[in-house]
Amino acid sequence: MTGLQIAFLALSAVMLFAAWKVVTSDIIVHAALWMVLSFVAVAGIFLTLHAEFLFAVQLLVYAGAITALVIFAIMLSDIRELRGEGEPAGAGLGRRVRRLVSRRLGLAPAAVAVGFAAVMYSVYRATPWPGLPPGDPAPSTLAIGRELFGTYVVPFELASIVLLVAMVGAIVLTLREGGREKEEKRP
Amino acid sequence: MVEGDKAQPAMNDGTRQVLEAIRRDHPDWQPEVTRWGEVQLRVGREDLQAVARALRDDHGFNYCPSETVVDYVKEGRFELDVRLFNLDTGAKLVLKSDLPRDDATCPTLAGVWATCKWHEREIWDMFGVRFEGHPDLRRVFLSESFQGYPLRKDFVDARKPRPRLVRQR
Amino acid sequence: MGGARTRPEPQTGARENVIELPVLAEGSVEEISGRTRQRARFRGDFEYPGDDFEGPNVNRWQYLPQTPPVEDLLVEEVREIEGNEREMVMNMGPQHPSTHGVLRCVLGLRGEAITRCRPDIGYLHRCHEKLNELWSYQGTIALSDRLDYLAAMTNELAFVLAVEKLLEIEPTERADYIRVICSELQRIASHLLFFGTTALDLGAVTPFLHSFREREAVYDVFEYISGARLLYNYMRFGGVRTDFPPGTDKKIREVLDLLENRLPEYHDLLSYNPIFAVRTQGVGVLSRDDAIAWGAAGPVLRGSGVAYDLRKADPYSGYEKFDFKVCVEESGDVWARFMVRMKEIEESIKIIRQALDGLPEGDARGQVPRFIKPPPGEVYARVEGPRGELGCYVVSDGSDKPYRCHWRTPSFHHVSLLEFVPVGHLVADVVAIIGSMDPVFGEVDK
Amino acid sequence: MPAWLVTLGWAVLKASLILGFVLFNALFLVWWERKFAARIQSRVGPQRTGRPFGYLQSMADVFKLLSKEDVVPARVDRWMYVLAPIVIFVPAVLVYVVVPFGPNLIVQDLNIGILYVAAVTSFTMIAIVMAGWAANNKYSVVSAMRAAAQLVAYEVPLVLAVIGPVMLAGTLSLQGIVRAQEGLWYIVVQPLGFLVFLTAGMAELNRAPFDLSEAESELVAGYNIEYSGMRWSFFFLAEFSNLVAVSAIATTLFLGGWQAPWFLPAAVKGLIPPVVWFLAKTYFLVTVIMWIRWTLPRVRIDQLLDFGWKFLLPVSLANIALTGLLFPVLVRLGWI
Repeated sequence: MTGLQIAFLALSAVMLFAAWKVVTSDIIVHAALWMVLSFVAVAGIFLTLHAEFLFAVQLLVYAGAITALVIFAIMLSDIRELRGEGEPAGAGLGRRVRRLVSRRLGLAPAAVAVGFAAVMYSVYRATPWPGLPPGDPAPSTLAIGRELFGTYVVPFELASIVLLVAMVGAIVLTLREGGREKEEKRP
Repeated sequence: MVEGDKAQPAMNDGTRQVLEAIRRDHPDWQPEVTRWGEVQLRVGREDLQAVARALRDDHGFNYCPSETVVDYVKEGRFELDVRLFNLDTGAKLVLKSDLPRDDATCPTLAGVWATCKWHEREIWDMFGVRFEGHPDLRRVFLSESFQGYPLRKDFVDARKPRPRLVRQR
Repeated sequence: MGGARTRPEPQTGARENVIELPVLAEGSVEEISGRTRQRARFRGDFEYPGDDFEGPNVNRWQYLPQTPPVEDLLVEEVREIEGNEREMVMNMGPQHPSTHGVLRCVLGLRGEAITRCRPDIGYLHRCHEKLNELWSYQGTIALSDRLDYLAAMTNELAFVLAVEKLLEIEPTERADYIRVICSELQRIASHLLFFGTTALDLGAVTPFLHSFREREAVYDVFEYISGARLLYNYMRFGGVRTDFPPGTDKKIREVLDLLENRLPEYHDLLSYNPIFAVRTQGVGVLSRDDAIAWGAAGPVLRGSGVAYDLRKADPYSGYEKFDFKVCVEESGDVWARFMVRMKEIEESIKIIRQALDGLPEGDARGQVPRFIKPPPGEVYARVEGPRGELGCYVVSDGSDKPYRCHWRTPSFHHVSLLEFVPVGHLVADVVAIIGSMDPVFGEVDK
Repeated sequence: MPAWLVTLGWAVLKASLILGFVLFNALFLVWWERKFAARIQSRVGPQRTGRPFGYLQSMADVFKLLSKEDVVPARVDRWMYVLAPIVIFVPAVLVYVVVPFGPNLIVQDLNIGILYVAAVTSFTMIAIVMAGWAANNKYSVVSAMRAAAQLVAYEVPLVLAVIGPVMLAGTLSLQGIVRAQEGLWYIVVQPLGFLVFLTAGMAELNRAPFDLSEAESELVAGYNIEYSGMRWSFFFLAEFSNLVAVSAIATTLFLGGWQAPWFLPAAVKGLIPPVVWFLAKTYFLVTVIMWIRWTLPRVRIDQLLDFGWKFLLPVSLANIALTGLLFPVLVRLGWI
């Protein structure tokens, strides 16, 4: 077993454990932070695969930006939900078991997860994976740039436009009537 | 500013005009002029709000710098003392009202001059004069658990004196 | 429910001076007394004098039966408003760097926007008016220094003017000039402090230290004149305690020159800084009508466009002899209140120069009886302090102590403005608004 | 000796060098900031400990902090409370991995260098949110939310400002960018980018006038309000470390890194070693940032976000467009 394999296994273990904690944490802010750990572990796996660009982007976008958004969403939501009210009472193992068998908190997510895993597995089986030659891969940043702005420039631009439209739509939807009163008074 | 001649108290033009206007419009109010040239208007507490409103609306007393109470314990009364001022003409006026000590209530002036809201909270805190119709009559300085009204002349602090810092073996 | 709850006898018998807990009226006192007891036990060997202290807010939530219910805002953590919206309740103070002492503001927040603000005062209450009734007239002069400790001269002046009216004595002309000089120097010192603290509240530390440097120069003059830097005990009935020592004129002029050189620097550093402008303009607008109705005074009132200055409107100590402007700004925001004060510094410099030029010869001490026993009567004297109209209402019953002494302090009313001015602004603006009211808690809490 | 042991040995050596640099740096900068601020404010600053200039003051502070009781308040979220100072400190140190102090004085010249910097520094926000939330204090939560909003708003112009030099140099590697500036520093052709980078960098650093999350006059102390002693000093350490890091990256990207000024004759260039040039430029920028901090008042949170989203972001985008347009011209002129 090489060092890379050990690193891969360790990172996978960390990632799975963190993901497990994300769904089982009592406190939602803890869940968000476990999610960060899971993202970091994924970034580490990218690094073991010599995908430095993806590593940096994973950290920048997911561990940084997405987490900030998640934390904002948490802070803007209902404080009673943050405190875990409306969940099965009790403490410790009993509560955890009750939660796992409850319809809202346990069974339905489990069914979704199983379904998703099945789909992913079938996709994985159906895809003909290209065999990469071993050795030092080409500088990935350059390759990604070439592919993105060369081969796939039309889908890339389309995706950007779709995202832009979504952003504008979100702003329009959340814009309150007339904005804040105070701003109107400002000179 | 104290004039040597007591017969001619210092009084500015605005005050003089207001005095004339009051004597003309409200013959029943009977304003007095003190030796410092202050115009004092003594009214019963049941008329207080009406008089205050008339003073504000008809005579332009838009500014109330001070409202307080004096405890004349021997005479068994509180004296409400409201200082009024007209920012445009500079006229000054004192509104007085007697409140019996055994029934220390008074109609509030908070609806006439907003600043009286806090003046009256202070009076309630210190003298225990309850202002009827006050929107937010809480103690302003002291704790809500404090007992008694410390500026009353018969106030006795019932709390025990604090013990000294003593080292014990 | 109710009844006297006394402290159980200690087991060891070691503490004989254990105090009984104070007995409140009807209502649950168990919680608080339990906690007090725990604290006492925790402190071990010592019995501290504070153990029985029923100060403000130890148990704000327990009400005496005759008290109307206090608004829940003072105790709640989160409160529901209009349907699903909730607000967080945040305590700002009494220990907070920007509340200028011991103001407690209970803020209702939606995000960072203020939905309501309740000023809660009384943390510095020192029974000032009660002490006035117990002290002699002369002693009260020294006591009144402690009211607005940043403007001790004008406090003394208000009281001295009131008692002079009662005694029907006139100060000497030289004393009047000296009083004017001292009042205006005091105004400069106070406004310099305001400049510094406003800068500090808005996050600029440097202007704060610069203004304190100049304030020290003013205090040096006070020290030279009266022997004290903060609490002077300088005014006397009929005059002042001591005449100006030789060389005072030169010293004061030096300070004025210094200030005139430095004021443009202040404006460069802070007043016309774009960040300062956006932080203050349009923030905390107090309308003209509100300012009048809520009894605002001084720069706060003048910042709202009311040209009301007691030095012009009801002159005392010979202010009618001097040529100066009443500084007024129309916009009523933090910026306006700031600019009014900055301009007043310049006007004060003008007044002092005129007073120094025209300082008459003569005695600075008046001829007054040794024992002050004013005839019965009541009088209300007022002066224009740095913070606005400072009124002193003295009732005499013919004895050597005031029968009643009421102080109309401007900061008290400026704090009351905080009930509605910050609403709709952000937390950062509350700091700026409190700073622009320039409250001094010595005179708010009395 | 096996190869992996050599690698490990080098790694340990480099790590301890970075750590030493960060710690020494903080000591020096604390002293320097206090003296500098004091001079601005017409004071003298510390002078008793280590007469006559108070150069031992930071050491005294360190001993004071070390000897303080480690207080963990009763109702904090204990794990997060303990972890937050570490989480904020680690990225502050990791940034230095790619900072080129000299032609050969760099820990690891990653080919994604500048992207790595952006990725690592984005962890600061997580640490601040952790600290603010764990302290169980309303002020610190407000502060943490401010910090999160601020970092999201200023991360974007920061990264976009970086793109200008990257386009000109054609590489993400910091060492490559420095080498590309041999003929001309990029501040000459990228003044807009430099200003945007410095402004956004100051916002990332929580330095005045953008120190919203530790606004002591509003939020008392911000997210670190409940921390004391050594735990608190970790935040402090990270702040100063980040201050130098931002200045160093700005130096690298816009001021030619360790290169001597291009207009100097070669004989003069040889006199001063590159690392001195680098540190001199970096500390110059650090001092500029301090200077700004002690001069300006603080902006308000909505003004801060407005400034970030509505001004800096368009400007940085315009800068990219401008760079793209100017690129052929510059190439023809032979400037790059």
